[in-house]
Amino acid sequence: MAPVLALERVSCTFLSREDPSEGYTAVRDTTLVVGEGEFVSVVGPTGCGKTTLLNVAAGLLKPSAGTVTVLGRSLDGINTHAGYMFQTEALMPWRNTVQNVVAGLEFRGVAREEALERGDAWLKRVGLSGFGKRYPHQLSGGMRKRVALAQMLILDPRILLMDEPFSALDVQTRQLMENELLELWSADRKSVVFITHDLEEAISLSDRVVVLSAGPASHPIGDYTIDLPRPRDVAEIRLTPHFIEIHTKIWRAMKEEVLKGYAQQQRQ
Amino acid sequence: MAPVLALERVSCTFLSREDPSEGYTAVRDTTLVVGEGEFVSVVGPTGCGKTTLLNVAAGLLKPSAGTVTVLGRSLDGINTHAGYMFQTEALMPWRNTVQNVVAGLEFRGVAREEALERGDAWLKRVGLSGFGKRYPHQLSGGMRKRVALAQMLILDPRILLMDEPFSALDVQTRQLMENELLELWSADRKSVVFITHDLEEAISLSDRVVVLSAGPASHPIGDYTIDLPRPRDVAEIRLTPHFIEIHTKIWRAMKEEVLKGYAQQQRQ
Amino acid sequence: MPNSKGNRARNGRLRLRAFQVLLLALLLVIWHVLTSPTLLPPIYFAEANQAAFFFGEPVEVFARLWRWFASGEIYEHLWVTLVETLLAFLIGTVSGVVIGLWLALSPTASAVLDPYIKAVNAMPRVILAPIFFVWFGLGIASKVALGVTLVFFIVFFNVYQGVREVSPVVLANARMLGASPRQLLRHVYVPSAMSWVFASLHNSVGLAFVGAVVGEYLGSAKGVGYLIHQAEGFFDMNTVVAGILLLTAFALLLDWAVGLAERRLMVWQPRSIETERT
Amino acid sequence: MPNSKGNRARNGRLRLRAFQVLLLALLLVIWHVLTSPTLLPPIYFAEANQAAFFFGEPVEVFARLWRWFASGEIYEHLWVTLVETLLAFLIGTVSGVVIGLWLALSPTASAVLDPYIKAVNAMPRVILAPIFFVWFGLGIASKVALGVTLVFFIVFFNVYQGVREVSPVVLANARMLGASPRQLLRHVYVPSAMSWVFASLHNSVGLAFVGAVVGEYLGSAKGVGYLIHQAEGFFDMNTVVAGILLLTAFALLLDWAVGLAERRLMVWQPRSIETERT
Amino acid sequence: QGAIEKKEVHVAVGGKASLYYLPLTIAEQLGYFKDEGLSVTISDFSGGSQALRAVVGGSADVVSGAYEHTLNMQPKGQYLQCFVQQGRAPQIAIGIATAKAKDYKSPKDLKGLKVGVSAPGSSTHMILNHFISTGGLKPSDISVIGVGLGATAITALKSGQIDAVSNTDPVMTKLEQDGDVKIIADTRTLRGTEQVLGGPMPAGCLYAPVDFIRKNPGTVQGLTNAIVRADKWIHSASPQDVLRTVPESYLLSDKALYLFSFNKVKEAISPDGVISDAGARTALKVIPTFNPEVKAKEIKLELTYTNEFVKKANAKYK
Ligand SMILES: Nc1ncnc2c1ncn2[C@@H]1O[C@H](COP(=O)(O)OP(=O)(O)OP(=O)(O)O)[C@@H](O)[C@H]1O
Ligand SMILES: Nc1ncnc2c1ncn2[C@@H]1O[C@H](COP(=O)(O)OP(=O)(O)OP(=O)(O)O)[C@@H](O)[C@H]1O
Ligand SMILES: [Mg+2]
Ligand SMILES: [Mg+2]
Repeated sequence: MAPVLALERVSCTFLSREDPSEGYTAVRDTTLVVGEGEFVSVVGPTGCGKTTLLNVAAGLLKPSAGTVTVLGRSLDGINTHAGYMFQTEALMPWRNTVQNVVAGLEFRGVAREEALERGDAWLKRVGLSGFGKRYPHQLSGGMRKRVALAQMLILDPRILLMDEPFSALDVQTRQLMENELLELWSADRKSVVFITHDLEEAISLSDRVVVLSAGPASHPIGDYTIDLPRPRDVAEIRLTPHFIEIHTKIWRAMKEEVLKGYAQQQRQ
Repeated sequence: MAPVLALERVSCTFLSREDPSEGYTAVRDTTLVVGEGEFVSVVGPTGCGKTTLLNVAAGLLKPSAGTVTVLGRSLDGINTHAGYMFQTEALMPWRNTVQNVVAGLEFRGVAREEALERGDAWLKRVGLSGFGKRYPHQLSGGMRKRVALAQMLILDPRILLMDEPFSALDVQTRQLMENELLELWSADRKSVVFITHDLEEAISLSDRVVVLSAGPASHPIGDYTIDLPRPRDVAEIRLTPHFIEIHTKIWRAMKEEVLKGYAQQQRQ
Repeated sequence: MPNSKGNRARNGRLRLRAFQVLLLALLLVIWHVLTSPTLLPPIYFAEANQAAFFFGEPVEVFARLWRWFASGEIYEHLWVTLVETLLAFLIGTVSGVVIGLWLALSPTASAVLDPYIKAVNAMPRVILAPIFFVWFGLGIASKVALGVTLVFFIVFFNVYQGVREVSPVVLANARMLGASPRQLLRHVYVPSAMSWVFASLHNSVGLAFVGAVVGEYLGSAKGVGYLIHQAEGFFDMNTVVAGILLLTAFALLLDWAVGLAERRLMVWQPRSIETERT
Repeated sequence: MPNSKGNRARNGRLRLRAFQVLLLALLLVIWHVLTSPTLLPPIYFAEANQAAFFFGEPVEVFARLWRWFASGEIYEHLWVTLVETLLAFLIGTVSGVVIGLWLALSPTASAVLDPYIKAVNAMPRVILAPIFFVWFGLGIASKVALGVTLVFFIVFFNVYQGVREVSPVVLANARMLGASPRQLLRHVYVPSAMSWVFASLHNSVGLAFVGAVVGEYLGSAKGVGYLIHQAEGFFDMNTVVAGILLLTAFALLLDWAVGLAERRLMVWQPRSIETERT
Repeated sequence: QGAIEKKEVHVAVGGKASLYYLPLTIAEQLGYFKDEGLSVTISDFSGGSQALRAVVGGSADVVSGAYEHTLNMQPKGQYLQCFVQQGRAPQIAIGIATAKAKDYKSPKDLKGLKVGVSAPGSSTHMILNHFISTGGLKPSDISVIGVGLGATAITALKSGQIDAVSNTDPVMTKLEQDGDVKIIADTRTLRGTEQVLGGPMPAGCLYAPVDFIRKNPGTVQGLTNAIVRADKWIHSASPQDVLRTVPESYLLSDKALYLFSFNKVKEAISPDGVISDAGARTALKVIPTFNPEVKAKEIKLELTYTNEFVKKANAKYK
């Protein structure tokens, strides 16, 4: 597998505006390589630097040190091969649901009618048909997340960067979305970086799970290949013994780390 | 148990601004009674109206029909006995972390020094000591949630309204927070309305779990008393057979509902 | 019960209008009483008719307005002033938006030009009027130019700040969705700064009129400002006030149009949570 | 390597300053060349020295400034104008903020008073100057009043809109945390509208000076506007321009102070994502 | 008489409604310009110096304004020439507030008082300075406040913010009528002008750049003809005729005031448009003491006025 996205020895230090000499190093010396068609999940304690890494991969944040390579080229500016689903709300409040979903198509110059048609189809896929005319503030939290998902997926990007995409959804809707995502992914083997706090979700979706240490100066402390057979049904696969085995293994590693991080933060 | 908070036959219809004749009824004819010291979880498919109900309980949204009673009095305006942890980000961006945490104390006229001291203690409790001087935009999503939690809990309100408080946290931190919450709750038997998408979380924390139907016109379709013994440790209790039994029961009821709702939305 | 709800809303609006009309009537009465030499002993002024000397008398003012329209003599002047105002408003707004966007989005240009813009804004336009006359002649153009210098800065400063207040996440999202700089401008910066623009437009409407009238006042052969100047020469305050009232009415009209545009363009904004009470 | 980084930033700032100075020098040279009767064949004007008649000559202007300060004659006038400006700025800002907050937070008052505010904003202040003189005399007060009428509306419209843009969730949160209406004002509305206020202040700084100078121009015994007016009587454009430049310098100074306050009060604002490059 | 070189003429005036420029208004109202084949646009400015600027800047052709500006402008390298006169006295009066009048005997009693002028540096200021110099006072012995030509001037005096005022009509007449001032110097009459300035002094003129006059003699002749006719008409007309002729808007506020002022200044309106050499010399004597930039020796007085056109006009309209 040729690497599609490679962060190598990346460090990110945030400056403090009041005191420029004092910075906060969120991520240090982190290497993350995603191959063609690989589905990589990143898990780690809250505040460890997952979003920061994703921002770097998207080209929105220049790392303080290290290199980012996309499809063999060093990344400069926005990563145009990637779609990014943000952790925070990023819908354009002045566009209604369907206009938000088709925004990317519009930017690419797709004809209005075709775009709207595809937008409607996508709204249906994320269970929101009938809500096309609502503005973001008229939607529930989970609905906004699904609009963001459709907004990203409609562009069919080569690389998917997803930051806790399903955490605001109920378990059932979540599984529907997960299956939707897996189907899409398997159709043309996209490369995915998927951030989640749900280890079960991570395992059931991924080829690989990367575990980050607690911040500051977070870095990967584990890299687990998930050799569960494909295609998978996210609901069923959780019950297989091999799944439970992997889960327990990663869980232990993480638990230690989190407790360490928590203690560290409390000591500060 | 005397009801501390009672929503009776509440309906909420949102007006469409363009066409006032056409409204969207999110919740219809819902009754939700929370007794003294009772911990009630509300679960339901995304977009069903959980947040809407919580807004009504907080006095932020006047229901289109029905009554709201708090401690025996009909609610008019803000519910001053309640603390509310919002689903969306609600920190004041112009206050740093500790200032946000002590905002409520400040509003109540607590002396500055005492407030800051208590604020620091609370920051430590939510694992954020050392981050007191950061502004919200310099925190990670999970950190912001924990600040919001501390902001609410520091006021020690009689009624806690919590809208997916832990969904942005990793499993371990989440369990720490859950235990923290249970401890606080058991100390002086607050009344809690807790919205979550994680059924396990709902069961392990609550005295009662209310399941809402899919929207539009959502209403409770199940009300399950959780007779697990207290005090509980949220991590351990999940492994008991009785827990699994309850879980399976509620799960079935919900799954049906979600699929129904999803189909309904897709049909629209 | 949607009927009763409609009724209530309508009642509220009616009451509001009634209030406003009442207030207007009250003001007119106060004006009349204070300026009428015979009705009251002089309060503020030593002499009875001095108040009228400064504020005119409402009856006379309305008579004046009536005669202007009845004789048709006002149309020519009004037309000139309205054209000047509208042009100043449009040119000032467009240039304010364009230059505001440009400077907000190109930090170097803004850093270099910033002191110049502020310096020009601090220049007293009235004193510079002769230069405008040199450059733009004595006709409409010089008044438009004066109005533009008032409107431009109001719009400019707001657009400049508005663009910098764009949510960084929404911006990043649009960029990830493949928006080109032009598209970012059109689909992110402009809509996001829209409420800033409208705030400035409500202010500009008034100042566009001020620019036109003051320009005419300083030198012209036509326009409502010209009429006012003529009248001032012989202390004909009634005509002065009539002219000002006439223009104020048009300013409110233009503001209403701006408000209409605002309500249409800003439907997406979350107002306080809105439920129906049935 | 923090050193090299510091250097780069410093270099950037130096380059910027150099640019600005260069631009200033260029403008001065153009001004000099165009107004000097001997340097160029007349371009725009028919006669060679006509440009100087309108724009003054830079050498003369600076000589004038030098003499003003050398002889000390300017201090008295400058002091008066600065006091007027600062008072107008302060009073206008405070009243704009207060009334803006009030109307934004009380929908009935705003609905009733809205047309009146807009009407007053559309009134040409210059024409109304006599009334100011009646009310406030010929001293400092009338100039302050004129300046206030300019500053007030700018601040008002922005505060009014700024308050209505407060995030509903943040507002709801503060209310749930027990904030009284007063505390909401102080801890939510005001900080949230702060960037709106500052946008308007950058604009107001200039207009406060304009108000003071125009007020002096219309009737006074002291102040830079008085000097300008006097010079105009003699067609002494050099003095006029010197006066304007002097005030512009002070306007930039005041604006810088506003910028300083802004940077201090707005530290909390997310700017574009900021990482360190080491 | 030559052909008309420029039919469209733009006249700039500062305060058209004022009696100072009555001949211009009369010529316009009675169609005298049209009779000469001219199409005249009159732009009104907030002051005489603004009107002058419009002509220097090239946006208007001819100024209707005070003669003295032709002298003021020479040091600036601007050569303007007056070709027909509208008024032969400056029509400025100085009045002292009634309350202070009892202490006033001679100009030197103005010492230390606050005196309002229309604008610092303007003709009202100049007349005032000249007047106090006859009492041996220096300009710095009084404090001068700019109060404009309108309502501000009246209030400033009535409210006691100034002790005396130097202004034109209708301000002075209005104050007189209301009994607020006692006139202490009056250049609205020939005798008063003689007393204050030591000779006649040309006031409102039509003047234009020398170049313009040289290039457009036919046009200038036309303008001159019209003004001379108006001058003559005013002196032969009854006050009622004047009231009927001036635009209605001039009379709106106070017909009596207008009439009263008119009767006062009628004498100061030039009977034939001729600029007297004595008047020009008075100006040359008075102005340099006020505006130090104007140095009497350097002024080419002969360039500042010409009676060439007026003579022809008087020959045509007896
Ligand atoms: N602009 C900033 N300035 C300073 N520090 C920042 C900034 N943005 C993020 N950080 C810090 O960097 C660290 C990592 O943040 P990040 O958002 O990447 O965490 P995360 O792993 O996504 O956490 P979560 O699971 O809670 O979303 C945090 O400690 C945060 O406080
Ligand atoms: N201001 C509004 N205008 C119109 N409809 C609204 C408005 N606010 C909420 N709704 C609608 O009400 C319904 C319930 O929303 P609510 O936010 O209560 O859902 P929720 O149960 O909290 O969902 P989630 O789990 O996704 O947060 C949704 O269909 C939503 O679209
Ligand atoms: Mg994150
Ligand atoms: Mg919700």
